[in-house]
Amino acid sequence: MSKPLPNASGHFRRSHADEFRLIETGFSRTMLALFIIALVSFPFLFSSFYVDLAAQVFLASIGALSLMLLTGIAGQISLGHAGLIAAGAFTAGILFKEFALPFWVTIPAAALVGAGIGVLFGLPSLRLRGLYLAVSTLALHFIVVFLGGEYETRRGFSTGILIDPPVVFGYEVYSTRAWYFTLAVAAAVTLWICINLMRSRSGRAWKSIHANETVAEAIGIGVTRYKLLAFVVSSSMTAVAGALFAYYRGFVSIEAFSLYLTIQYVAMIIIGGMGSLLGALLGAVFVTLFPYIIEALVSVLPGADRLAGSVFAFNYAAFGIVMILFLVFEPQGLVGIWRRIRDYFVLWPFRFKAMGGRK
Amino acid sequence: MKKICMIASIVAASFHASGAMAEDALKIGLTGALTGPVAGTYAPAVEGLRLYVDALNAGGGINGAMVELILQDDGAEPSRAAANAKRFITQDNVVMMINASLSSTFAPSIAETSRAGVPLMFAASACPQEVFPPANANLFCTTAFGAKYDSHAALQFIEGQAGSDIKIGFQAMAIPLSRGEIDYAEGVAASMGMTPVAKEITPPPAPDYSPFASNISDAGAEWVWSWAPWGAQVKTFEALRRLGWSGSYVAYAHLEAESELARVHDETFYLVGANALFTENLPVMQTITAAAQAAGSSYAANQLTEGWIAGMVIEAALKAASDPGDAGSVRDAMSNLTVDLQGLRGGPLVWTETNHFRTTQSYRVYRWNAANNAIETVQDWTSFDVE
Amino acid sequence: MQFAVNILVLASIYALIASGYVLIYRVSRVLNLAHGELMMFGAYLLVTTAAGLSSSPVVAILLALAMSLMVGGLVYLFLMRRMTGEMALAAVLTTVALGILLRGLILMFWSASPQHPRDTLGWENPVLMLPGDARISLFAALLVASTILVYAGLFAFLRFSRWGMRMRAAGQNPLLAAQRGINLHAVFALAWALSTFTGAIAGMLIALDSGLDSTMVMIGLKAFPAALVGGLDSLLGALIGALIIAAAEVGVIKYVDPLLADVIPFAVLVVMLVIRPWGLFGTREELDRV
Amino acid sequence: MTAEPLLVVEKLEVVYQRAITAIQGVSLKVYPNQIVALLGTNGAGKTTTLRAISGFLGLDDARVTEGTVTYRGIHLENREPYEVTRHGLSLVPERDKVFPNLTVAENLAVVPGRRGRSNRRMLEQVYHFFPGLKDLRRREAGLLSGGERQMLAVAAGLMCDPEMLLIDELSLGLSPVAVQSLTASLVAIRNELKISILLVEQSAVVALEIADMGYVLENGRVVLDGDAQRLLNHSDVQEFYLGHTGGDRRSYRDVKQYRRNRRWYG
Repeated sequence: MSKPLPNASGHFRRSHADEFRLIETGFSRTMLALFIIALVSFPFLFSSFYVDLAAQVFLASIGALSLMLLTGIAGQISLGHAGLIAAGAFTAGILFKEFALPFWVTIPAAALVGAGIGVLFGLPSLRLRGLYLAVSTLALHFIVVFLGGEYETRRGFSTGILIDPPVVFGYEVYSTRAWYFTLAVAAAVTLWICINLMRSRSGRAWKSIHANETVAEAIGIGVTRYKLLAFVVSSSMTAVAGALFAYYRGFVSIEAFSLYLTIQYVAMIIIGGMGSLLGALLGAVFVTLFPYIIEALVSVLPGADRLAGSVFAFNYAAFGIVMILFLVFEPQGLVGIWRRIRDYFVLWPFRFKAMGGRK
Repeated sequence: MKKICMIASIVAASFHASGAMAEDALKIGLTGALTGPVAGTYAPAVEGLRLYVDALNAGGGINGAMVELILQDDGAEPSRAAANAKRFITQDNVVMMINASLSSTFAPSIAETSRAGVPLMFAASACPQEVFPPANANLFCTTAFGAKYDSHAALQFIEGQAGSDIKIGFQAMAIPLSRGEIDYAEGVAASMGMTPVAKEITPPPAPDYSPFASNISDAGAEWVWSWAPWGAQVKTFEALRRLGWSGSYVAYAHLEAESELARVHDETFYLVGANALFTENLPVMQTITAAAQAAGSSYAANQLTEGWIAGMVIEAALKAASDPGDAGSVRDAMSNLTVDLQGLRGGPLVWTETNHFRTTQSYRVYRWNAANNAIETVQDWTSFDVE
Repeated sequence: MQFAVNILVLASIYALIASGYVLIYRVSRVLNLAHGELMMFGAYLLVTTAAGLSSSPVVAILLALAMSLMVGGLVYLFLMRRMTGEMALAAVLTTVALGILLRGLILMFWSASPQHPRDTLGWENPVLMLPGDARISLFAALLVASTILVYAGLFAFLRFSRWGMRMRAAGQNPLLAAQRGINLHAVFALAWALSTFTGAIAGMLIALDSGLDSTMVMIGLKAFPAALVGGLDSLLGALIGALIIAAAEVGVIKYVDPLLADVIPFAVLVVMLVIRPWGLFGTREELDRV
Repeated sequence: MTAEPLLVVEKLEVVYQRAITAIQGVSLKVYPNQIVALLGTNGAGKTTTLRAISGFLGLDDARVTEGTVTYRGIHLENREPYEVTRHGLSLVPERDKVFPNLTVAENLAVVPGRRGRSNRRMLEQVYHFFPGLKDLRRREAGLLSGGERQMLAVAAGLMCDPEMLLIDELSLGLSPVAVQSLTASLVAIRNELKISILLVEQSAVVALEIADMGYVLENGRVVLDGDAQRLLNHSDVQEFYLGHTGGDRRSYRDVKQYRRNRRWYG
């Protein structure tokens, strides 16, 4: 699985060290710098409503990346994502509420709990594949949600556990802007971890397990180990996302972790494009913003007032339709559209790629 | 990110386009569970509020200023409720925010509005602890039902009917709010000398309620107190009757109560409620019915009470405010407000500095009278002081 | 005795719904997660036909059933047909998306208020006395009877009718079935139609027995463990699985804690997946084919 | 052979996964009431040719990129399999040729009829050619022996009421006795029903014994064709397909050399 060449033409890797660079060309370095500048200036240019939306996108990106690692890269279908997020959020909530532990303890604790549950979620994967695995993770989702609900009721937190904003380096993370940067950094770190995992032995092992488990076993990959590893890594990242969610929203309540949340995350990786980290990011952006876009579009339609009562039902239905359209007409997802657009500009004025070009 | 910017600008453009139409209107933002499985509880109330505001505007608004009610769906999801709240506050500059959704959306709504100093009113959603004395300065609640007081009212009614030497069963739904209330009621019943014999907690969607009902029936309960969303209350009751159980059942009169009493037509199915039913046919009820018909509403007029009351409170608050365009001023007006509910409840709704629930909470008990083929008030307004 | 009746009624509900999962999975290897929504859709169709034809209830029911049969077929022809040959997850997700769409549509057309088609049709729901002082409502009894009828009908259909045999054949080896001149799309569409049909029967009877609102969709999901415990490609399995799940659930409600009612089906499912992932009566090699 | 040909394959080219060319410029004709043998070793393109005719390429991500397949003047390239069957061509595949969990009778019954002939009459006809199946009709097909299974597969093919049977690897893995009986049945079917049979075979002896015409495929091209008798006597066929070496055995390298020559000069 050789690393694909960077897309700008005329660039060749000339030394061994070149193979290991994350950023290979001056052009992409410039683009990255511009991108970072845009990210940093965003909260100062837009109102806090948009900043909050962006923060939600970052949070969703962490969850989407970890699910992509598990499902899109390692090929292990999971429908227990909301359960894992709930586990992370409850870990943070309980540790905060019962033991008043600070941020820098609860987040690693959530990661540990996530890893533990990852092993639990992963054990069935040693025997089950595909749909059956998905169903077993679904069952575990219900069990996690049940336990969370029990805790809430037994301790009398019937409207949820309230959590104080975390204090990082003596600075209280509370404002939208502060959360924007915190979550942006968290998402960037997750992305960095994911990119490097993909370039490592484990990433290659996951891809080969995805492609063909039997062959992977035959060429000496410890399928059991790497499957479990995929679950552990993905689950602990997801649980961290859950803990961040708890702090970000300032509370934890079991109603927030319905099956619909899982569906949204699965929709992210499908709509974004299976098997691609960029796809996970694009999917997170799309699915998070979609309800707002639809709402906005419907409200500019003539006669929107008359629809008022059913407009929300319409939003809901529209989400279903868009998902269907993506699944039917663009199985490659947003990333497929993105690649076509990019190729068009990279290759212009030519229409086809030369042999051996990037897929 | 380019993509985000692009989409954001599209969204921004369309928001501005829609927002530009009423610059000097008094804006009120509502986040509600308008879709999703629990929508049935909240959507009719929101419809009632919408109709009230329409009527208010048709009558000239508040001193000539229109009231713009901005509805946003949160599907009972906290993330969307938070985003809605942010939008109301930063984008629309609302003078008041309303929450008509599941309790999971409370925390983000409270956090956003408190910071901005915008009053938050709960309408049709459960009243949180913070609105009871000593009340949080920023939070208000018009919702009819109130935790603990409901159970007291119901248990007192039962005591009045059958004394305290009875076996009593309880029913709740497997959501924290309902379970908490029923646990509380169980304690109160025991302290009143009643014998709690069964407590059944049903999952939100039980395909068949008979197994739960069997437990209550087998335990020999003579009375049952049920405090849960409507479906769970009435389906447990119907399952009990099918099992041949002949005891009396007391449940909370949610907005479905009126049509359901007629449907169930059982004389020992009592509903404890804080809202008046439309059988009374008060003038205000005729107004609501006319408004619902004119708008072609998909909900029965008798389900709109809760929203209508919220509308009356909003109107009163905006009228009382020295500057209805300023959130702080509206909040101050709400902290000292008396609203005549024209008979929709047992008395006026009174908010004071320390009490944002209401100073007295009144309950009626209804049942179906087979002889008259009509709903009958078994016990007229009984008041409880809220302290 | 009442205990047994409770199990029987719940098992009938689960079995009737589970048959829909099994039919589609067995024939086209697609897990239909929109089954709950389709079943609810069928029940709402009855609400509409009942309102229009309250004078002739039987016609209303037959019309609603015919419409749900059609809806199932159309879902295949316009949507799922395009997903043949795609990966399993994509097909499953398409059904999830379909479910979301249906929920939105139902909310748009029927609002969120609870509906009571039985009252519209002017029917009573009397209680029948059974030996051993057990009771059952008329529509619950009808539910049990319909489950028996539907299963008997499905067994006979799959066993003896030519289209039934074709469905079995297509499920075993779609390639060969196509070679033999069997129109696979027709067979798959039939499976979807039948599945929606049986689901709609369940939905309508539940609605007639105890009313209808949008939470019904979750009942559809709860029947899913029954199908899986029995083996996703076996009708007999679905029947036995439904009995096991219902017995476990009702037993837990009676003897342990009613709170566990929602978890127990999935707990049984997890145990089953660990011991015998392909279910009690499922075909073993299916595991690798997914 | 005065009649119009039933099936005409003209310069057919099939590409798998948009990359691998499996057959190139294959042309063949099948006349009514004729048995035609398609010979070749593993990977020569026999099965691909058959699949291209019967509409099964789509499932392997393969496509007919050039050339035509016409049956009675109707174009059949890239059609759905069931459409091809309805036009009167019926394929008996190489593997997975019966539904293992269905009984013999059910295996025959699932086949939709054609031209409005009653299923029962077709069934009688099938039992007439394969009387052995009648006794086995309640047995699950998965429990049949290889020969019985092949019999059932041909019988099920006949149930489609075809004008032409396409049979993939008739003799593969069967005992000589079973093969003998099957070939006899095929000849009887041809003679009595007046249908054509395109027979794909590795075993040239079996195929050419009953065939009227033969084509030899190698590396995706037709290298030799002619009537069966001529092919039987052709020295190359004798040498490479019938194993009549005429004394000194040639090494495998010689065979490869021969193939290359055929390709270049043939």
